[in-house]
Amino acid sequence: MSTETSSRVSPLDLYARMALIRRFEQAAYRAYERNEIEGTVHSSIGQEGVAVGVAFGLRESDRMLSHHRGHGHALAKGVDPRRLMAELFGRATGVSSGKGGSMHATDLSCGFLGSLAVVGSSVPLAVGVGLAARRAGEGAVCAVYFGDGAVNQGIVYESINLASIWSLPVLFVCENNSYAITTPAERVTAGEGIAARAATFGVGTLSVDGQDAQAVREATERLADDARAGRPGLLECHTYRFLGHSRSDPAHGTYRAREEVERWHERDPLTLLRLGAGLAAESCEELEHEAQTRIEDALQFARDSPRPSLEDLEKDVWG
Amino acid sequence: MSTETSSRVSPLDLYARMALIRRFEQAAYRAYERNEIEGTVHSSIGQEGVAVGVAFGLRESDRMLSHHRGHGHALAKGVDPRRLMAELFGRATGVSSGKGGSMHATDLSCGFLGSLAVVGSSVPLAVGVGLAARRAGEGAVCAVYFGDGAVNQGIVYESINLASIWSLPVLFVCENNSYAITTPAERVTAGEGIAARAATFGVGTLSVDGQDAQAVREATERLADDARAGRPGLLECHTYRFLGHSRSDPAHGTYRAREEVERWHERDPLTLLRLGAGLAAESCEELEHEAQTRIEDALQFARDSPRPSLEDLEKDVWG
Amino acid sequence: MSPDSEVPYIEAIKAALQDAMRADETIVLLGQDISAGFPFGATRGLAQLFGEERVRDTPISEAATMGCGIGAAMTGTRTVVEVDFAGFLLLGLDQLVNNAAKLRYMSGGQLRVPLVVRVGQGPFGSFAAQHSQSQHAWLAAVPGLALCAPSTAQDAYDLLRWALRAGDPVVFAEDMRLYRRRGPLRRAAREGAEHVGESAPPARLSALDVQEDVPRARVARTGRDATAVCYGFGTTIATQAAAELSAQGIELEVLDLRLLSPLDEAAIGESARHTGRVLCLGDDPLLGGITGTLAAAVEERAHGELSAPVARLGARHVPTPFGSREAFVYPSAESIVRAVHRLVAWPAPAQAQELEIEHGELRMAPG
Amino acid sequence: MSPDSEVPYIEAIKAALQDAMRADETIVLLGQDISAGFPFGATRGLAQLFGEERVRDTPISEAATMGCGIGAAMTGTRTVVEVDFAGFLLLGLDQLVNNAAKLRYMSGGQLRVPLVVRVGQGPFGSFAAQHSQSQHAWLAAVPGLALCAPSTAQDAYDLLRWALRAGDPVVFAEDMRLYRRRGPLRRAAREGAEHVGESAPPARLSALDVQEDVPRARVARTGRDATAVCYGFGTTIATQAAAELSAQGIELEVLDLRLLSPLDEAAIGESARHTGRVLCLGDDPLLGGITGTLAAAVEERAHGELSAPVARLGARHVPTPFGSREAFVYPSAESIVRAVHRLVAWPAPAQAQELEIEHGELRMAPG
Ligand SMILES: Cc1ncc(C[n+]2csc(CCOP(=O)(O)OP(=O)(O)O)c2C)c(N)n1
Ligand SMILES: Cc1ncc(C[n+]2csc(CCOP(=O)(O)OP(=O)(O)O)c2C)c(N)n1
Ligand SMILES: [Mg+2]
Ligand SMILES: [Mg+2]
Repeated sequence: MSTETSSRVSPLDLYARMALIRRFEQAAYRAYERNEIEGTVHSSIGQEGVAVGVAFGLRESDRMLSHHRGHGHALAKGVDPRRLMAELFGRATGVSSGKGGSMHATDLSCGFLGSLAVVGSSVPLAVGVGLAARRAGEGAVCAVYFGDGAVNQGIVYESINLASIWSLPVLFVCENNSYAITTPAERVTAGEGIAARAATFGVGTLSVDGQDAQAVREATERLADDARAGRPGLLECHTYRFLGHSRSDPAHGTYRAREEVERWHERDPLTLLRLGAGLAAESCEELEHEAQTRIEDALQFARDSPRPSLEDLEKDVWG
Repeated sequence: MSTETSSRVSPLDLYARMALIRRFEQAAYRAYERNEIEGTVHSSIGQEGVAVGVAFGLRESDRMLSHHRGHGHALAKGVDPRRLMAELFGRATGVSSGKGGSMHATDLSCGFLGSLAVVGSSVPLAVGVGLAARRAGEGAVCAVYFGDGAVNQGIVYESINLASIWSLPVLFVCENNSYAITTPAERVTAGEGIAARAATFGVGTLSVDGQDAQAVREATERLADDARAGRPGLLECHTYRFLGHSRSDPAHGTYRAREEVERWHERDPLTLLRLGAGLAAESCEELEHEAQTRIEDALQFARDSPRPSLEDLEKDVWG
Repeated sequence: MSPDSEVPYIEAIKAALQDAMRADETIVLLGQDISAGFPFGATRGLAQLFGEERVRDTPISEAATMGCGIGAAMTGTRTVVEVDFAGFLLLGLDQLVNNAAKLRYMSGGQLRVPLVVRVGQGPFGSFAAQHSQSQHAWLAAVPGLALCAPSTAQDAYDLLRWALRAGDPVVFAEDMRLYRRRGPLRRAAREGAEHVGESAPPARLSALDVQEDVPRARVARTGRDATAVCYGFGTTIATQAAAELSAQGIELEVLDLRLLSPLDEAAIGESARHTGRVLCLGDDPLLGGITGTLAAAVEERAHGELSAPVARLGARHVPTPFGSREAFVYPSAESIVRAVHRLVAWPAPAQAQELEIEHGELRMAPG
Repeated sequence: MSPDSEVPYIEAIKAALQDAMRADETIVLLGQDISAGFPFGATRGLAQLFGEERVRDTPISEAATMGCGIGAAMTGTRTVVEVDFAGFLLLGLDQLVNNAAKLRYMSGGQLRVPLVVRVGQGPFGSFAAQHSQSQHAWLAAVPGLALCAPSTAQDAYDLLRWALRAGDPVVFAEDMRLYRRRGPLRRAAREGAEHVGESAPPARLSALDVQEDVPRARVARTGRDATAVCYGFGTTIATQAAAELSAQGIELEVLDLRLLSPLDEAAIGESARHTGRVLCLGDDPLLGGITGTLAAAVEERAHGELSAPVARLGARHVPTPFGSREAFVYPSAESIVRAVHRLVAWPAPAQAQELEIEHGELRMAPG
């Protein structure tokens, strides 16, 4: 058990961060609908338990890589919502100077190495980050997210194998929300699923309820400790995205039945934590209010920020 | 059980084909050492049990794809040794008109769809061949070979998954000779190996002694029947290459201990079959003599054949 | 659909798929979320029409999907693989380049791979660097592939029908900026009757001896003062620029290449000799991109008959930035107008001097 | 190694790796069978010197290996990924193009990826179409990558040392036909002291504003009658051709580019204006290949000062055939000699007429 983390994490901390993510995502989505945000916005509403559970199960010095649905991961790891929102708005004050956008936010200052848009492609990077950390004697773990859709990208298995033969401090996190855009996981994923698959590559695996932030955090701690000791691991979190994949598809009605969506709404990670940990309603409301204030501030910050100059756009290519 | 095949296959047939492959490989290797053959020659000496067991476990109408070490697979499937030798010699009479060489021999007339040189890259083709066969209602299986080295190419898992979700008539054959060039399989392959890995993708798997041609044939029949019925399978054959990877490495002394090589020589698939099936020494000698004659003829045919003309070299590109 | 209705480019693609699938029962579509028609609608409704056996949703396994398409195509099932964004094509590129393009050659002609790869090109939707890229030179440079880059709804239809009759692999590069643009569409009454325009006789186009009929380049707008050699979205902005220039008394000829491989160099030479001033347009970078090949073709086909150096306009040598800033990287109607002004003014004394000092002046990035 | 001994190109690469690994403890090598030095010996003995932690044999997982190299490089471990044959690079191309080349840009400069990818190029060893290809235009066209194509043992050493000090990704394209060729080699006495020749000041080379010093092109042989613009193995055969031509009284200048990205266009312009007749040499196809870019650069930098159209010599538009027939596809000293004869004879009356009939005459495939 990683006492460094568990001791300092209270359920209220978890709740506060989940509330922050929820408000951020809601605000971003609305801004996107108002065309204030260009490109696309992949919302993680409904999946906050995973983001917060994993981030709080890691040490601050640990690293993280994410994918196209990464706002929650970033915020949970400590990225400033103002600078993340500014990035979504494509502003020069954004974490990636407004050149990356929603799918390419990086903030080295808190170990959030970045999100990548090509499904599965951040996974091998984590292996290299683990290799560098091991060579530097840092004891830092690199956690990398991918979805149920990514489990059919071969590079995921190549990466798990590499981490396994080299005993690297890597934690593979599969955020299984049952769909890749419109495609149900079971229709395109044969056999026993990612955890069973990964186990045959010699890594430790756990499958947990992703709506239960505490369970995610505990599983993360266990696997991260093992990873630090040289046994990489894979954590599968069962969760659900409450909204559509992006703007173009509705939350339900086409590929997902209304009942299914409603069933999952009953398993909202914020509610589950509040009830499970017996948090006082007022405390939660207060935290939500705080989150709301921070996000409004973040929105204002983003709106007020300038876009990158044309000169900036030619910078940071090579040399 | 595929009675179509088992009934017509006698151990002498198996022996005859293995002897043909052995002589072919010996002759090719010598021609290569004499610089009569350009490029490279990957010898399958020691692995004839796999080639013949698989091919004789399939129906004639089944298809096959192979990789860089594919002469034995081709001959077992029925490719004419004269035209295969001519291909190795780069002659216009070769199966691929001399434009493909040792690593790219194709002979559609006997369902040998071809060998490919990029490790792992023929595997997804088999899935497509299976798809086309199923759509045509042909009931033909496509078998595809790859080595222990290829089991860490992600595309292999993508392909197994595809065949599995679509219930296609595909047989994946891993020819595990324990090394990829100088690299021992266990040093780069984590966990439980290809059969265990594949099983988690929902396909049927068998692991057999690749030196025992009859065992390979029986396992092939079982898995091919299943594949025809809609359950793809993976067959792992444990075998050994008696020579080096190609000309540049010796059979033993660098990455393989002499004792290891000698131990495997005791498990020569021809000897094992002769003893196991109680074949008469004279019959075997006769078959070997026959094979020798055919291969000498093949060599002569190759030597006497012209190279492709410069005009031929511009043909068959597009349109 | 009435013969003269205007339809979006993406609908023309769907119409071509639908008509071709009706005419040829072997055709199968492979891609992610294609039964839902996600994300641009090119395949919406086709699963209902032709069944899930022929419109197959794949896992996110671009490499194996491409390989599967090749294996099926080489054994009698003509396959269309859909790759939504250029960035994802890289995952299947080994299969496309090492297998699809080479199997016929390596097998001495035994294998044919009638595969069509539909792939989105160019920037679109502000999706940033990994989604947005242009790969025209890359794909044109692969012997064994043909490369279509249609610019209108009609061409999207006609060239896709043509690609779906070809015996060898065709990459169908769809500039995503065109998807919503409308144009007239006439569907083929019967197989083979689409309007590919003048078709080359079996001939030597570019470096390639081609046996099949190949659609030729097309003069999309005639002009006497300069030529824009272009394709795909470039044709749209060149045509816009031509209208603006025309109002200023400058007549820009717009030569729409339609295919980049085989390349109709004869048509390039003809138009270049006609106007004497040529601007080559591309969406990949000037360094290593397609405009180099186009400019070289102009020089080779019209040497001594040009009144100005060949100008090129390509993408800036940067990854695509996020957001609408992406427009900054690629040519636009405005940058074409500016470039043509300089071309037709050549050799205006001031500029001539400028060029003395700074060679390569007429090699332009946008803006 | 004595300063003036002649060593094979491949040994120079090994020397650079060895010296760089000594100078920079963070450097790690990744590749298949590299501890055994298979197949060409570039890493033979390095595992003994530096340990298996730094010389890591990988599984056959090109994509993840490239990704692993990127991840390590961006967090402080400078990585060299070895890819033996061009054909295998395609498997790691998504990682190289979408991640290595773009991470710095997409992260607003936070991430740097000091990755070196060593990759064999060109035909070699008669391994046929899947092994043998040339990817120079492809790689040059990727913003965010630099591309070295050294032609001598000394340059292999110097440019690799340079690449191993660069802050951003460098693809090191090794023409396999050079591996066994010998040349003098002087190793750097101390870090940074290698002889990269004249180095460009932070400047605008090609389309790119570069802050770091970048090695410039080099006149490998001076001449007054024509220029061969070349790189890698092209420099070898151009130099051979120059010797033969010199005996006939024709002096061919050989401009060795050394890097293709950033591209030293100033040097191209200078030599082109000096001789007035230019042959651009490449190993990728004329359609979409690097010779188009080179020829366009010549025109742009020397417009009005050329005495003949720019000629190009590239690969035939076919996959590489098996066996020694591969030579038929690529330029050779003989085809260069023939091309230069035609260049210097321009405009000989007979040929001028020929060109009237058949434009593009001076765009040549070998043979
Ligand atoms: C290689 C690649 N193919 C396709 C896409 C398009 N795409 C974006 S997100 C997505 C679905 C991903 O599903 P999953 O991994 O389950 O993550 P989720 O969206 O459910 O969080 C797809 C197919 C992509 N970005 N990259
Ligand atoms: C993608 C790719 N990477 C590397 C190589 C070089 N290579 C040729 S054969 C080989 C080893 C293959 O090992 P295995 O799959 O076990 O087959 P075996 O040679 O043992 O029959 C390698 C690495 C290749 N051909 N393709
Ligand atoms: Mg999902
Ligand atoms: Mg092996």
